[in-house]
Amino acid sequence: MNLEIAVGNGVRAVSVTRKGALLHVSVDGRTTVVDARRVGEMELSLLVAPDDGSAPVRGVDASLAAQRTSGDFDVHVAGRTIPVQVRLAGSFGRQKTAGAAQGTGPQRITAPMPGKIVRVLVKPGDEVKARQGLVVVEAMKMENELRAARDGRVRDVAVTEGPSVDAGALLLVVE
Amino acid sequence: MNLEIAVGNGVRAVSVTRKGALLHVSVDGRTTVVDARRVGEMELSLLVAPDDGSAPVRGVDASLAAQRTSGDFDVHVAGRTIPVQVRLAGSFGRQKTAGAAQGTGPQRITAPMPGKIVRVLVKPGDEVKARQGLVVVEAMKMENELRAARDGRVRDVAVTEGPSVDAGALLLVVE
Amino acid sequence: MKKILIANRGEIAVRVIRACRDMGIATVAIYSECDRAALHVRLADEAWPVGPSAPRESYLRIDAIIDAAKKSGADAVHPGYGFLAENEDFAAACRDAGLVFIGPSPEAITLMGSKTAARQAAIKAGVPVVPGTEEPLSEQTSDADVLKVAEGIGYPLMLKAVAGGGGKGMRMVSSPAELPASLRAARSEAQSAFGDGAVYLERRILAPRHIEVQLLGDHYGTVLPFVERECSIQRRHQKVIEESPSLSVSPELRRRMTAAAAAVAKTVGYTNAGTIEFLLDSDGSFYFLEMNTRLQVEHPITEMVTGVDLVQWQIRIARGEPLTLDPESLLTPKAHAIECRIYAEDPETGFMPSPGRIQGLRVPHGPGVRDDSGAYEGGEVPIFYDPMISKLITWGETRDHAIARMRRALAEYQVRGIRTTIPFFQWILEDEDFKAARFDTTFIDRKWGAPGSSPLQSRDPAHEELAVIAAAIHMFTRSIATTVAAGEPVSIWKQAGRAEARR
Amino acid sequence: MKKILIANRGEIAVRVIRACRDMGIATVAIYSECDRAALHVRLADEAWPVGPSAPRESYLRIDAIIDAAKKSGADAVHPGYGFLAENEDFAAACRDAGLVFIGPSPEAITLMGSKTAARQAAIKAGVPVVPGTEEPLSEQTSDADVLKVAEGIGYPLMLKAVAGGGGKGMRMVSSPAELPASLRAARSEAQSAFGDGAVYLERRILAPRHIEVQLLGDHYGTVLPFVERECSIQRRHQKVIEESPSLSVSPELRRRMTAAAAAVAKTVGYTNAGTIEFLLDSDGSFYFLEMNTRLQVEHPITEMVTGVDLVQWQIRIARGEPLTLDPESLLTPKAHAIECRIYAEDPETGFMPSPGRIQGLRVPHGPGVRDDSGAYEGGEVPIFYDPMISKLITWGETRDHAIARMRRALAEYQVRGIRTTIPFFQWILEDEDFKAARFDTTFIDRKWGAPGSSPLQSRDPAHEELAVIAAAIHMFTRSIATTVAAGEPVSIWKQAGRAEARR
Repeated sequence: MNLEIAVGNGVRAVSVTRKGALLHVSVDGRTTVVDARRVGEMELSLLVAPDDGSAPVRGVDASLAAQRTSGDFDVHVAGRTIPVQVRLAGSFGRQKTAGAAQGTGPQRITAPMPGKIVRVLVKPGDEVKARQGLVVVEAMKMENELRAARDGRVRDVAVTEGPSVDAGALLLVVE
Repeated sequence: MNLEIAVGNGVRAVSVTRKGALLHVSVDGRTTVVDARRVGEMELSLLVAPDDGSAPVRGVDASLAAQRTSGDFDVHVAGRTIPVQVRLAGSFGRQKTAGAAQGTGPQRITAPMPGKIVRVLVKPGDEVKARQGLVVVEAMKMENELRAARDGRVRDVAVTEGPSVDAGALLLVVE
Repeated sequence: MKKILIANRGEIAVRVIRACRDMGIATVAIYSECDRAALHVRLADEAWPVGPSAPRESYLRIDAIIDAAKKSGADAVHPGYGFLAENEDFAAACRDAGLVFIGPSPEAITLMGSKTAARQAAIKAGVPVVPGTEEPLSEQTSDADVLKVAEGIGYPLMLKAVAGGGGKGMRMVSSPAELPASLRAARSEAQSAFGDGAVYLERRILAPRHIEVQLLGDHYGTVLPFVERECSIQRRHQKVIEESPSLSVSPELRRRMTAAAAAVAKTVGYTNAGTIEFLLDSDGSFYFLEMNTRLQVEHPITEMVTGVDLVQWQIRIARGEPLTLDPESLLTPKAHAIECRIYAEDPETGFMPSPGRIQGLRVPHGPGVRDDSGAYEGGEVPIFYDPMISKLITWGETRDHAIARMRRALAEYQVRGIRTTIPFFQWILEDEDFKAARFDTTFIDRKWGAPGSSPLQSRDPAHEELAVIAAAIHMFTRSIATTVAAGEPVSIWKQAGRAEARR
Repeated sequence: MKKILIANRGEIAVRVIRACRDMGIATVAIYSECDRAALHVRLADEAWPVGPSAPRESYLRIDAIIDAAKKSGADAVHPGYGFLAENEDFAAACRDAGLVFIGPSPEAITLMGSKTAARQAAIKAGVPVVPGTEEPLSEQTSDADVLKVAEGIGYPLMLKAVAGGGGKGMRMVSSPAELPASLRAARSEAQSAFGDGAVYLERRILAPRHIEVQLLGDHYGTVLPFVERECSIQRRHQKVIEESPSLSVSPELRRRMTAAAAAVAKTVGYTNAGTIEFLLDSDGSFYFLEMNTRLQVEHPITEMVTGVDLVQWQIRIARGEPLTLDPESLLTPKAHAIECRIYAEDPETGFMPSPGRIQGLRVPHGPGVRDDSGAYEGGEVPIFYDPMISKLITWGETRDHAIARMRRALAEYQVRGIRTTIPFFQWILEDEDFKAARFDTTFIDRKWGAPGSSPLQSRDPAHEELAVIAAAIHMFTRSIATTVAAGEPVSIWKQAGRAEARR
């Protein structure tokens, strides 16, 4: 099985093959031997072989949480939470290589959670700087300011102050 | 939906109907109004209306564990574990009415867990008293004596000392 | 007292239910629409609906809650913290309805609930206060008048809601130019959170520690203070880590601070549980900040180092029992306890709230670990309420030991499906200054860096590789193949999954 | 000490892993075939296979374990309890392989492992022992010779395995007629459990309490005793509930018993953790019973009332640290702790083992509750090992408080899919004699009644009705209809389920 998995700022080419009781997982050409057991619907107990090629004994308790987009997971591993995006090989195409997360296209600012739009801080045509506040959403008793990821100019503002929006709703676009 | 549910030494005739947001559960003709929410694959949060007919407010956190036989459950409720057997109405027939658990037919002594037969204490033809030891099975570091439920005579002995048996294996029959 | 209604939700409602159960007292939960399946509803003996999900329509509805208490036959009400816990009208409504309010008198709430009146009480008790305005500045006070008052205090200063709490309606103001905007924001936040837009001004103590003293007062004039709590680790003026005792408080200072706290409480005839908050300056002088007239979020660390069940004592005091605790032992901490408040917020994205369904939950266990939680696997974290889902508390023979256990417990803790502040705590607990207890209330602001950035974003490549391996194996071995985002369901993918499932 | 191999499984392996992690020490688990996905494997930094599921082929394989320790680069071994914990060959093999054995010396294990030699050591230390045979009776000793020895001691008497422990190879004998059969049974059990069929005889103390004293000894001659544990609640000579302190031990008696325990340990130059077991007669006299040369199952109650992490101290002692604990505080219990051993056994069917998959698990939480467990939701309880799946410990300001919390915690505890002894504990904890601490080691036998019967069988009809309602609603609302046992899949049933699922 050949996959592409986005993690951090890069995309890894990954393949998994079974050899006897073990799995061989190749990540960007480097192979790791794993003794894997499923211990729950979304939980795996992995024993990973060290680089020296000896037996798989390094314990890695891993579990996954499915995100909204199919194939996207938060992986809980070694006490950390690491978001990954899993696709079949070839799906990401060229645009998502190292550093691509910062992108260059228009920024679509969406509501990260359901909430109420309490303030819209910009209007179409405004020049904005990276990290400048754009819109304030109230949820869970707190006001949360959504900011621009990079410099740009506000193109569309899709919301007004007052109404509530669902998670994922498009709020505005900066280009 | 009409069911028969065996609990303790009796069988209850049960029906469930939905009325708006609530369920009406009739047990042997007595109806209880319940606000039910499924909070897990096998977990329910129930709010039960008291006998006086007022609102369903009595909290009952219930969860079930499926047993080997389909329709058989251990119900965990109010800090207790209560085994029940659920069948469609009419399935139990007449033989399983109050007190029927004590039965009168032959006693089929089966292994309650996988284990090793360490001693067979009776042979075919032996007269046995209620609670007399019949066979000793070793599992989980302990020797466990299986006993007769009532007086009777040993008919068949299906095992010998030494070998291991699976859970549910027939060990002997007392009639 | 046979049946207690808990006028709250979440972990604190669960905490109170457990205390009641330990005492053989029946419990009545209340719930809003979205909380029908919440843990406090599941664990209580009874649960009564009080309205729609918005707090104003349910957990803040005094009439609906009193009605539920009466109908359920409860004889007392525990308010928890937040919501109506410091609302004198609610305390009075309980009293009027013949219900015991498990907390101080409405009069004490009114008095200490006004930040400015509370300052007067502290001054009367001979306890120093931070220099600032003696009278509230109402919403009608003009910007010009506020600027004038501010000038007398000097910059930087703190702008605070008179009815404030939990960091809401609070702003630091560095210069006159900032004042109007901050004033507007603080008033609006205070109005929306407490229904009262009045504010006051205080001199800002630079780099202070936030130290507080838990108190219990009975109905016979006894007020007992407890060993202090150190609550300087704050973000947006909200406590995120608390510990007890404080490494910056010597036994001698402890004696003076706890005596001062008890003096303030006695001045106002305080009963039940309450907490006096102080600012501790770097020169060792301390100032009365405010009193919280309720159980505090961080009460468990005090329980861990003194062995006293504070919620049980709240109930015992409310039913008229005298305080029989040994005052000396309350001031003698047994080793060290620390608490992390686990929030449903994503530290990677500026602590954006992360409500939703908890798909999986692994709670840490073992010696010295306590988890006070309102969450369960499969449960929802609603968007309507405070995003704190649990409090993780560890106890250790020393502070280092308590911190080590906390790090271990955080590594065991998994909340899957939503993001939480667990990584944020892991980051703090590895900080050398934190480990050495070298911090003040500005710690997070200084350490976390500019808004929008996050020290967590520099990932460990080894962990990323493990995450990639785990995700790949999950896809390879899962039995039920699902559609991938790349497009249509891919049959080869499904077949691979099915072939694995048959193995 | 940088990496420790834990030569055990289940809850105690998990307990040791947590202690190591709290100390920044890496952990190596070992596992048998059926334990590949066990919790201790999941939590350890490394996990090495040591053989098939039967203990003799894995957890008792000294060679395989030493091999794993060497290959993993571990520098020390913690044996837990059970398996090889009291095996002098294992301790010696560790030493020979250059591994620190976290426990006493092989010589101390050998000496105190022989019940008869241990009795001699106690006598030498001036501590009274129960009258009985001074020399072991080997498997070759004839029934006639054993009967002769028995006559000298008098009936009733206790027949015990020299290498015994955990109630195995132990029989009460009331008359000469019973002796041959009991002898045969005890020898066979001892042979199978310990590989040694030798036994000895002891006078039976009627209605004694089982009181034990935890000790720590360092390598510099310091031996410190801890406040006693009360372990009289036993079934089949196995402890099921323990508490600390004992209500039957006055401060004066505590001083004498703990001094006696320390004297025995000093006589044999004992190091690391160990426990001296005593029988306490109703007249207040006490007798040395045996020494357990390892960590005890019930060590957490001592940790709860003294604040000392015993496993950490085992490791610290093993790496050469001197005992710096305050001896006085170890003898001064902080309130009260109680432990229930949760077994995968069905109390309704004569405590028949109940292995299998844990379909669902709800662990109790909140103040004063600790759960030391090797179980997880979805995990298997194998048939090969001891059926104890967890230890539930509660702490309270008083004994009553600790018991109340235990009752609450047991009610919260759900282990679904297998049967456990939780209902058994609920029954004991409601007993008036238990609540008043009026009991001795015969308590369960007297109270539980005749074999085959069970006081639990008298069900509460109200709970049965709730169970029926819950089951009916489950069937009505579940989304995936399944075949019912009554015969073929019933389409109307499925349709009802599907209709509900769409709601």
